[in-house]
Amino acid sequence: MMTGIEQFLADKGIYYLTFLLLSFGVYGIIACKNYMKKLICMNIMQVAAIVFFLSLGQKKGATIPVLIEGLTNADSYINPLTHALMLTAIVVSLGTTGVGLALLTRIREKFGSVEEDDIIRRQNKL
Amino acid sequence: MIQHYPALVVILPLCGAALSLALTKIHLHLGRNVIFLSMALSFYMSIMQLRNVVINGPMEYRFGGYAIPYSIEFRIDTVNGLVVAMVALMGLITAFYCISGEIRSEKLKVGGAYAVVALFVAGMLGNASSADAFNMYVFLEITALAAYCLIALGGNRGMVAAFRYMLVGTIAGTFYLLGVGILYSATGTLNMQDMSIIIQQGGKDEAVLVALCLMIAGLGIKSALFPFHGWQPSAHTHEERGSAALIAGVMVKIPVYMLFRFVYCVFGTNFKYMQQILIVLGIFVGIGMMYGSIRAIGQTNMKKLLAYSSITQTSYFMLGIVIGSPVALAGSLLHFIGDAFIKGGLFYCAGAIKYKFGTVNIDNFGRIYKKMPVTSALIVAGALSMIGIPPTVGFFSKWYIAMGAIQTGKYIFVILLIISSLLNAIYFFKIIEKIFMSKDKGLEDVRPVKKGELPWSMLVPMSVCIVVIFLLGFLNVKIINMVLPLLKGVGM
Amino acid sequence: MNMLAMEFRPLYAIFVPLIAAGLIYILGERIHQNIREAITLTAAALLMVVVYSMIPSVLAGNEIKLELFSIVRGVSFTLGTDPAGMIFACVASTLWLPTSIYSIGYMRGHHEKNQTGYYAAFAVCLAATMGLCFAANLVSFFMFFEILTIATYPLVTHYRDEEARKSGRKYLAYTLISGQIFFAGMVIIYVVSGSLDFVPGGYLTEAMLPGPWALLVFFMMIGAGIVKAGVMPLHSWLPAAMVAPTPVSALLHAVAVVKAGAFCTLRVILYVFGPKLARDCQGAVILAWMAVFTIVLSSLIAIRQDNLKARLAFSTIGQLSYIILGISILTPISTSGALYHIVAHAFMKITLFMVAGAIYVTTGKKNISEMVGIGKRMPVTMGAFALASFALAGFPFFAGFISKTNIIMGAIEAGQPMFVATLIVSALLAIAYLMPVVIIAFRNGHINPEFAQRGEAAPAMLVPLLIAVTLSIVFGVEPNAGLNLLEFALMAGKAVF
Amino acid sequence: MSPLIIEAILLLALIAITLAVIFNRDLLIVIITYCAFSFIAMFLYIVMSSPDVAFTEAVIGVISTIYFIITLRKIDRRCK
Amino acid sequence: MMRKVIGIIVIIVGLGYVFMSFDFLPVIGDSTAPAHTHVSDYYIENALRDTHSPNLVTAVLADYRGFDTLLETTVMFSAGVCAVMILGSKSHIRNRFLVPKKILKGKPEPGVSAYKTVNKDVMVTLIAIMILLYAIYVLLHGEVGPGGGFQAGALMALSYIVSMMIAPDTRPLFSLSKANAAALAGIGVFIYAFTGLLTVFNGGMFLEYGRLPFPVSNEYLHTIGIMLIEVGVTIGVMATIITILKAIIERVRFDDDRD
Repeated sequence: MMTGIEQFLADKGIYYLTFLLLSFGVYGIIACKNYMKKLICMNIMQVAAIVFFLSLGQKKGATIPVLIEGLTNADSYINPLTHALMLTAIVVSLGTTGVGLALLTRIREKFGSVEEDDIIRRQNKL
Repeated sequence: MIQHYPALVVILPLCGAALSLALTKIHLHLGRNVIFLSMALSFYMSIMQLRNVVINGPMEYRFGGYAIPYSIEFRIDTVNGLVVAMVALMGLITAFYCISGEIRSEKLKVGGAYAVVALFVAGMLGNASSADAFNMYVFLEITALAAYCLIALGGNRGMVAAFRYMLVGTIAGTFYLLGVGILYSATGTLNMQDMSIIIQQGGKDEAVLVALCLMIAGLGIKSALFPFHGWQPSAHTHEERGSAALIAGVMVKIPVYMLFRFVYCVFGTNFKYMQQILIVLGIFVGIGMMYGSIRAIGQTNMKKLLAYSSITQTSYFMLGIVIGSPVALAGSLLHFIGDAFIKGGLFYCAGAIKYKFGTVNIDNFGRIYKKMPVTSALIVAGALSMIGIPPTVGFFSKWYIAMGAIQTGKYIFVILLIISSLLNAIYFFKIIEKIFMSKDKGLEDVRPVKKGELPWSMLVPMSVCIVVIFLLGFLNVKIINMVLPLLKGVGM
Repeated sequence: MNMLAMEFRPLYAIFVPLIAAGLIYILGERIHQNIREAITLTAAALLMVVVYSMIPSVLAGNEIKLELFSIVRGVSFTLGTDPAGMIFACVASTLWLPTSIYSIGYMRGHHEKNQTGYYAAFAVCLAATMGLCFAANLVSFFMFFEILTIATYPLVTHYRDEEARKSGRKYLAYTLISGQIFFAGMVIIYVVSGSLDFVPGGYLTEAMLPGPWALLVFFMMIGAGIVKAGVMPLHSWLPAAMVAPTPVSALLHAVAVVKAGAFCTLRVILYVFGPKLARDCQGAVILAWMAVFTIVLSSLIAIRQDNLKARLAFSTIGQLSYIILGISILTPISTSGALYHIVAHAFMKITLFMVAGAIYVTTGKKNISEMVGIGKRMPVTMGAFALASFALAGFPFFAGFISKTNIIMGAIEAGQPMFVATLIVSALLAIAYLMPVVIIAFRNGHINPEFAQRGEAAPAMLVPLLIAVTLSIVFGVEPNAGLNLLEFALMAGKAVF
Repeated sequence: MSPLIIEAILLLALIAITLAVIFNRDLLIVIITYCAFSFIAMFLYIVMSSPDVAFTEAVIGVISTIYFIITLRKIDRRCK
Repeated sequence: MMRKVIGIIVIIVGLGYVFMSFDFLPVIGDSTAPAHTHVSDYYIENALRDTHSPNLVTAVLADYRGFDTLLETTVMFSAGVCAVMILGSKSHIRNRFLVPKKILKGKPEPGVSAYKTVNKDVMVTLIAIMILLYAIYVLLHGEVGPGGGFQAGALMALSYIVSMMIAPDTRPLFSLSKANAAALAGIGVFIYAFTGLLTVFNGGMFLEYGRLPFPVSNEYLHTIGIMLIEVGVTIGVMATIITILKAIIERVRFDDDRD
């Protein structure tokens, strides 16, 4: 009963959108001039990686990975391994954002601005 | 107790770092001494572990006691036994080196500095000994975070370099994570041993190809391979004086070791697209060797010069992977271990000169060999080894790489090897000329040192580096015999 | 015990100068000058004793083979004594003593700075040369070859001024580039043939290096030898190295570096490639013509040089190409002639350099044009100069004569009229660039006032001068005197073919 | 409306927010859109039926937004 | 502006082509894909027997791949230490580019409520306590329902943030200086590592909860083991978040008063 669109989405659509999100994140890191925006795009990129991992672990018609008395066979539960890995990835992204913001504060203090061209101009003066 | 060594080698520095901040509140140097103790113990254990692996075969350690594919596993064989021992030793002597850079004023800063170094070393130790794809990602992140902090501590220009490195490093980490994800979707496990068995069964070429490309991109960025080296020179020039040796000498090379582990142990060289990928990597490596040396010739800032020359050295290690014959792999591994001490040693010298005279510009190095004999001895030893003069380790690693290249008929790499070692000769003899011969600039000591050339905490790491450069030269046959049987099975 | 001691003799020969170098460098600043000089002299004497003690066993034909630890996987660090190695070792060790006495006189007379560095580097050079002589396979040979390059660098740049640095850079550029190419060739040979040990008569065959590969690897391997021996296209570092003080240029041109180049070519052609392969791949013929070209051209240039040391440098280039020519003719007699020429040239050239140094220290004159009538002031020195130049030109009863005749006989045997012609012509050219100096020295026309009264050079410089001249005469009259070097040369020649 | 289609819609919303972040001038709006981003991402995880990850994403999304706002106090809001 | 738009269109088209040609990724829904059949079905089937925690994610997270979570807490701890180290030192005024920041005149001093509503100081402590209560529930409930160390730690930190941000001048429930918070994070990590070391001293592999030295029957051992590491993780995460927060706030307020 999978309609044409769902079949396309399941096969390639979701992955395509995830990688699109990822590449926009990377594009944002490179294209944005403001360091704060770069940090936000970095977070978005990491969320895209997490979504990709989770979509790998999907099973059709399976419940959340908490054991229920009645159910024992493996097909009825979502793959728990990807969730465990992704908890790590989320916390890593928080850690990186924390360090990034600490750096940002010191850069703002030292160079007076967080725009890339101001920093490069003032950096050579130092 | 010995079968616990693989885990304890990584856990001890971790616990040392965790406790150091709390202990520093009790007494200024208690945290620091605990970290020294834990690093010394971990180095001792890595030596015992290496000895045990050489005697009775590879060791493996399953965390949590479950069967292989279901829990995380450390697999130590001669190759990464050597790498772990080297990282532990470099970590220990760098920690000693950081004593001179201590800021006595604030308790927090003292304990924190050593905690970051200990975490950095623990991350690299784990990276070298882990045999689980996702576990490597987390160790990569620990190393990266500690590296951002160490670069940022190197002064205000270090901040910008650290921030830029952080952005690029996170992109690299995400690429590696995607690669692991695709491998997981194709094979179902995260354990590399299990993964290679499933991949050898075949039928997964496309997924493995995409995963390999992503990993090469990710690990290439982390190890500043040629096309992705943008962040590296500025990072190495402005990083914190004490730990520059660790970052430039060791951290840049661990991702290349991981790439070796993936390309040769997980995918195996009979993988369909392997030859094309090795050709592409070969082009990167070739250009990288030339580019690094040429850019290094024109530099006047010693640290920037060493940063560019470490691009060449990383591509030497990649050269072994690209050539593919077991002898070349063994040679590039020997180069990896030797170069950590050479590059580390040279960064110690740059830091020492900056500590004593406050300058990093080569032009006013005039005739410092009278005041700093040990530093200039290490620079000469490093220079000889970079060029490849026999008693030092550089010659022997070049010998094995060249032999591997000729055996597989890839003569272009022998020519590249010769040209890049000559280019190295140019800028190293430029430094030697400045140190030994150019007129004395009469630099006066920025920081008064009681007696002798430098505080003992700097002299000890430097003399260890000199000894190891020559020691590895003499022991190279033992190391190669130790490593070769393992590579033979893997390589061809 | 005696057997064991005999066994490790080549190793002692290398360690004696090394230990001396270490002692000098570490204690140099602290101890008095004389004690430091004493260390060098005792080391020189000890080295002579060790090397001479090995002569009887080599004469008897049984060579000492000493296999130490394995230096590279599959190749071990082996030292061994064979006739060719013994010749070079004897020359180097015999000349170390007079040269160090001479350099004491020169350094003190000229009040040079950082003499400790000089003596230490000098001793390391000798250790490397000893290593070269006794190395029994290519890897250890290459190791000492590179150490020799690195050890001579501080000597060449002794004055630490801009010009010394420039010539040091040129010296390093030439030697390191050729060294690395030698390294590549060595690896190819090891991969192709599987062994790197020196075998008299060579062990490479046509099958191992098919077609053009043989010629390419041949020139890669002898490249290092040619550069150090100063064959024409690659010689320009040698005149530039004249900037160094005279005892250094004496060492460079007579005792160690240049001879090491010739020795390396000899080892590669005769002990690795073997005469048959060298002839088949036309390498030897090309090399011979390069040597001929060098002999003629360098003699012509030498004639025009006004600075005495420059003239002697170009004459060295010419004389060294004698040895290369002797080797590349590939006949037993010419090879032994070339080997003996190493001995002859060493003693003759060192005398000339010592004379040049003595003149410079006592009268401060560098150019030949200023030396009109110097014979009146320094008759003994200039007398020695005259004798040495006769020897160099190949007059009978001098060392040069014997080696030249052997090479000429070898050329005749090989049926190469052109080489015989060049050898004779070059003898005449030698006269052309040395005799004018002698004539100017003893002219009694208008002598400039300085040379009026007698004022010989300092005894510390004069005595080694005279020793060298007498030795060159002695080895001319009785080639097998004491060290029977000609005997070794003939033995080596027979062994190779 | 099968879960796949909902996922696709939410992903499209995320992409729209990323573009908004890239092209916006005022930093405060950027940070608020980022907070909406992590909120929608949490929804996406719920649709993908993974409660743990959704819970963590919600909490950590809030905390990183607070970090950004604190740092914003230091940085002026205009940006190129 | 135009350049950016062209860049984005190029990315969309490029990725489209790549995805049309490659089909290496498994179809999203099917449960026979290799990812599910090899390791994860083992986890689902005998998670209850091995680890006695119905919540499979916590089972995998804390027990099967417990080392990963230790490393992840170390990542948090190292982020906290790095933030403290970077922001620790007093910035020397001398060589700084002072860019005058416009102070909007007439705006009320931040923190004072512009209009008189319910007294927020009282409400804040109430909310904070409620969040703390919920955090402890999440921590202890980790094995059964969704929840666990990170969420609990983050919630505790949230309660601290709430009480500090909304009513900065009232004394928060527990006050942690930057240095103490970093030390506490270290202790959290050490608790985690120490449970592992306990199992090693007692003869098991690292983090093998069956070997914990407590005199309790086997399946409870696993639960205690998971509980211990969850506590360690919570302390670690909470302390790190507070460290980074305090480090940034100090610098923010420090600098603003100057301009």
